Amino acid sequence: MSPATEASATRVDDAPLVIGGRRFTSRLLVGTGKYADNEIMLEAIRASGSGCVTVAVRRVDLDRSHTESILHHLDPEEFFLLPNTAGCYTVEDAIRYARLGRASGFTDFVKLEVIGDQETLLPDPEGTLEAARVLVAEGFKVMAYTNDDLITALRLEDAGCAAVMPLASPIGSGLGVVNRWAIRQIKRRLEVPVIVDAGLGTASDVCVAMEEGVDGVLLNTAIAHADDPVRMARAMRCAVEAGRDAFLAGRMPARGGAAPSSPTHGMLD
Amino acid sequence: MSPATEASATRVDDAPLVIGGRRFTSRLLVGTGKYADNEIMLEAIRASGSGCVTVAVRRVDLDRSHTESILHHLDPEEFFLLPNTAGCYTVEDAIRYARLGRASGFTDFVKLEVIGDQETLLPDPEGTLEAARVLVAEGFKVMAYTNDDLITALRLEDAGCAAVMPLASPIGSGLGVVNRWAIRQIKRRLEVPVIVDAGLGTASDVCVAMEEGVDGVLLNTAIAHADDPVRMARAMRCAVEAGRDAFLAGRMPARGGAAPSSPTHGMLD
Amino acid sequence: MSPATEASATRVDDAPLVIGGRRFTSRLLVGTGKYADNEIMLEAIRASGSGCVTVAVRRVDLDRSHTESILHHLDPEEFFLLPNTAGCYTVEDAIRYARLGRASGFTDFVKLEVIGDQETLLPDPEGTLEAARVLVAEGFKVMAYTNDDLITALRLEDAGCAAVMPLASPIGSGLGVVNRWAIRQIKRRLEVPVIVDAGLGTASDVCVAMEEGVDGVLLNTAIAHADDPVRMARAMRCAVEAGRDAFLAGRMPARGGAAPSSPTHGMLD
Amino acid sequence: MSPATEASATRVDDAPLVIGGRRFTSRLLVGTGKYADNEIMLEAIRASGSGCVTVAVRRVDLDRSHTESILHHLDPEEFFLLPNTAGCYTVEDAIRYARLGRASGFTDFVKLEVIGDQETLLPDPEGTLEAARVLVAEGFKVMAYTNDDLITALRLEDAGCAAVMPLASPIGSGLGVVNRWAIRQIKRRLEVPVIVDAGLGTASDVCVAMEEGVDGVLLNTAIAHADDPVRMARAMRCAVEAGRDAFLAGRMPARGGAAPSSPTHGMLD
Amino acid sequence: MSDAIQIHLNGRDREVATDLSVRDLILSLDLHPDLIVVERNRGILRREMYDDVPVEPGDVIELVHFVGGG
Amino acid sequence: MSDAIQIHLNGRDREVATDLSVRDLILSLDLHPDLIVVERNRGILRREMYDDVPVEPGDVIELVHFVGGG
Amino acid sequence: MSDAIQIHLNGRDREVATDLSVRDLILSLDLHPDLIVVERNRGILRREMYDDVPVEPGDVIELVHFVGGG
Amino acid sequence: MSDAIQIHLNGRDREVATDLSVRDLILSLDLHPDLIVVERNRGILRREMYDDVPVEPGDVIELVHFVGGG
Repeated sequence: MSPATEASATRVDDAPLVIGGRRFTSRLLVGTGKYADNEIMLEAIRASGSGCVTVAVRRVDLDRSHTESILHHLDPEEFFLLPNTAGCYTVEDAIRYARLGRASGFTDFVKLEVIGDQETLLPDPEGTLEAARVLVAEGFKVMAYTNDDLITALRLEDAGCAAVMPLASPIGSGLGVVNRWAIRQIKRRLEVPVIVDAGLGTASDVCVAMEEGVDGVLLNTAIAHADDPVRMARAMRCAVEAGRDAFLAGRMPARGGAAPSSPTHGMLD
Repeated sequence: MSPATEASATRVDDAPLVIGGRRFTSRLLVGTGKYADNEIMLEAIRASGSGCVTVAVRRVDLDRSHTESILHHLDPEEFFLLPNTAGCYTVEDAIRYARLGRASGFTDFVKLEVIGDQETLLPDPEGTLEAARVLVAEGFKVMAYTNDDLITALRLEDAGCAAVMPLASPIGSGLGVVNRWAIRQIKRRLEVPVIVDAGLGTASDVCVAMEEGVDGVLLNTAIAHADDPVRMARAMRCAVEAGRDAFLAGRMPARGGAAPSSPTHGMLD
Repeated sequence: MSPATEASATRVDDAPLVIGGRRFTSRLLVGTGKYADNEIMLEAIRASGSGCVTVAVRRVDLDRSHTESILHHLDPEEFFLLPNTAGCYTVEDAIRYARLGRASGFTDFVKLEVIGDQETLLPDPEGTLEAARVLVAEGFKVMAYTNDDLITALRLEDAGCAAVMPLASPIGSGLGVVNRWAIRQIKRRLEVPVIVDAGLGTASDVCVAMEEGVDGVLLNTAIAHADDPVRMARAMRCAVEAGRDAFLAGRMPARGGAAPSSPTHGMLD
Repeated sequence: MSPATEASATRVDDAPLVIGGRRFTSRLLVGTGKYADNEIMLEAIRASGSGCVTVAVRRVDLDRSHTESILHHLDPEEFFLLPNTAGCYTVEDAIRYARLGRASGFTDFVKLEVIGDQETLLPDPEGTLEAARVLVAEGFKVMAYTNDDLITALRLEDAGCAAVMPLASPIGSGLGVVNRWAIRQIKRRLEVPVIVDAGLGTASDVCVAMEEGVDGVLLNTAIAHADDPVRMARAMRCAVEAGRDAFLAGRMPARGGAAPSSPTHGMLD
Repeated sequence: MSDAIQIHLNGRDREVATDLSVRDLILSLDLHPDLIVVERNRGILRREMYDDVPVEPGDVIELVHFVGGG
Repeated sequence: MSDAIQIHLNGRDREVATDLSVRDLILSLDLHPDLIVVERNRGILRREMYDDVPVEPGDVIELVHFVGGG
Repeated sequence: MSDAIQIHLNGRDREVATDLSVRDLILSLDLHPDLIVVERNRGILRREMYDDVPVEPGDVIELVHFVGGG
Repeated sequence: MSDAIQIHLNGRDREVATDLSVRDLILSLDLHPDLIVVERNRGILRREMYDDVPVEPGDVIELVHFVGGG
């Protein structure tokens, strides 16, 4: 069975990942930003085995001879397009961008981001909650980007979000899971799917997140800014599998002391 | 391409793992101890994709109606058998067990262990060096289990060891890589293959070790004592792939600050 | 100069700690809960060198022959009493308890806590912000207990809080500073004093927090539940000094490589 | 009671530090290298409260108009001078320098260093053991600098060393205690005093080491290369006290969950 | 004619004498007026009012104070 | 009589011909109607309206689409 | 004349028949010669010697094999 | 006849006067005998010998002392 298939949530021995009634073919979601060129992007996304890619909503650049729509490079039949509200610093902007994304006619899912600070790009908990409540009422399936605070995550679930997406560390930082305890609590307490989003920098970071039992991860910079994005995408696909299987397999207990792997009996005189 | 194939050191885009002139089909080596039964052991080892398994040398138990030789369960045609000197606390014993292992007629490789302390099972640096020098002179291909001290690792290389196998943490502890800096230095300074042996507890531990660029890892308890050894074996196979690919792909730099994944231009008024 | 004096914010070579116009004699604030008895509490608080202690507002137990008021054990002339709103899960309750605390006639300071979850005792960011805005409008000097989210901390400063008190880890957990990066950002970005509150378990935890440059720390369980509370209190006093001085002194850079402490010249032939 | 006195091993409520029959007045030992000038060195050493300083043995520079002996700046009546064998890469050199140090007539103590690698300055376990055996036989009181390997530490104790000095991390790196587990095991298993030497970068590093119960620490670069060496020296004095007291006081247990510091009863209706 | 009234004090129904001021009530409970705070029918009662304010039937009164807390 | 009108398009003042439908405008810009979304005077315009809705003087129009993002 | 001799086998004194070759001994124990290694009086015995080498009184023999180990 | 001899001092060839004791040599270098240690031809020279031991042609002498170190 190929990794792509194994990674899929449809493998016989793992429940599928379902968000807002939609079945995802992989526990790995990937962004489409920051790639050197569209060919590498497409090759990397395919190597990642992901079936869901995030896209941003932006004004058409009328000075360009031809449009830059990513739809020229990504086939909506091949990938589920998840519009985000990246770049929005107010509740109003986030709602406006979410509506524009839905008007594209592809989906009523939105990756909600209400950024609270330009330097750290950390999410604004109050604003995210307010926007989530409005969008849920408008029938959106909201996947909410949030910090690693359990209380905010619980409130987002109460607000009707389809998934809660706590950060591992700041967007684009590559610092990995800075607070494992927080991610563990969020997964333990929420019923909706938990997707770790932002800050994962390499394969072991992804593995660590998945070993906490979260339902999936979303990556962008870690793949796009690797020296070899296609190979890193493949690494991430395997890391998601490895972390998921390790979680489901139930790891050995870590102990302070040692224990021999070979028999202590049967030694010679 | 199946993970087993991908994991193999023979994949077109990665150099094969070669130790003492022998080409290994996987960067994952596994032990054969501590399994609930031989069927699970065999299934787990196959799921791990490993082509090399360690075995211990012990006295035949004459009280048993039939012999307990592991060769009844593992086909030497399918797996490369690597005898160890586990349980030896003196140079003399280690040499004696190494010779007995070679006399089995399967190989002149030996995983050398000279244990220095019964409680922690930590290796004895002086004893390991002395035994390695003797065994190398006798034509053994010595894969030396050692602690994570760079100097001892360099001396073992000078002694002619075919591979140096620093621990991640004590045997059977599952504490993972306690000193990443040490493993990095050892890999950076040695020319012979470096295999991280002992202490790895779950998939992310394996990923972390491989991301330091080491040539492989050896596992036993992490698989044998998982709730589901076969699934954990599969996780470990993927973790080795993930960590290796992430190392070869060249990870993004980790930075204190954040960087947006979506364009900052093209926002609406 | 005695540690008590050195620890004081009035030492000639360090700016005093001033919160809401009030000058604090130490950067260490301590709680008064969970002590085996009041004698040990008093001895420990004195050993800590702290001049400010938190107290809770509770209903008088009319079944007891005599009142349990902590004022029978702590002289308001010797210690600044800081009432908290511990145990409050709603904005309304927190405001009610804050008003009762102020009505005691000792102070218009309040350590604001709006708890969001009974299991983790993590603060409710939305509720804390709402209560802070009300209490600031009523003239309280609000010292707000919050999580380690920078955005919430910035909003609390905007709301007019006199100090912001991010947690190191959950109340009473003793896990230490789980997210150093977050504490660093909060201190770097806020102008009002930052006091690390909750989760510090031993002296090195306090040292780590102070080395991030925060203005002080608040402890309770770490002292009250040590085997020897009085000695631990003394340890904490020194840890605050040590961490503060190390921060002000400017630590050496950490480097991957080594550098000799003794001259490399002048060696013999 | 002043910190200096508190730090001293003679405080009534802590056993004194005694190495090789010699009573040390502080658990903090400091080096004398790498200071900007001798005045700052002397002021910093006095601020550290240390009574023992290490010195290197070097050839007199005959081109200088006057001798550079550190004895022009440090009064042997005020400080116990501990000669080291820094810069020695062979057993022979280490023995030669140790003998020259003793011939100075001040002491038969020596801080033994046999370096195994010029880049990392890590100690050579085999060489250190061999030199230690020779010097102990010659009546030296050997304080042996070693790595953090328990087995080597046990062998050095067996060899008759007066103290064993495991590194926290490489000399001059400031990486702090990279392997807490190793330091804990060494302290737990040895009977002779354990002094953590090398790699400590700031106050919290010292605190962490002392909390593992070790008998003392030796610092040089962390003080000499701080922006303000005198203040950092004071920080280190307090950090030793803090860590020692925290160890003796017995810290609260760290727990995954939270526990309130204020009473849960007596809440209002 | 009765010489007692019913109030709700610190969470319990309680019968107290008529014609008590809040200060009388506090002292009758062997409490020190300066060490407690009185909330009466959800409003805080300033200390200087204790003499003047009578305890009336049906009053909901909370007597609170400071206890050890973190 | 003028045969051009002023609109504010994607953040810039722009002169376009009169009597243009939104679809005409889109096509005149060499854009594919199915790949973009039109916001007109702060309201989203459904695709089926492109033919019927005229571009009028002073219209504030935003033509947006999907670009790479995380 | 006795038809049995004493040897020390795998840590225990044992009485075996006289005139046994090492191979005879192995087979008498129901072991497969190719799956074990023989150490005789602290020296390793090569398999091709099993037939020729007799088991003699006082021999210290260790029969070892591979078992599961890490 | 020459009144100077060659020695190897602290790594360099050096010409010194004849008939010098080690103490003479030390003082001639403006060094304090109590602050240094003398190694002569790979052997340590005790201070009480400085007067009696002559500096001889070809002597390899190291004068060492304590410097700052960690």
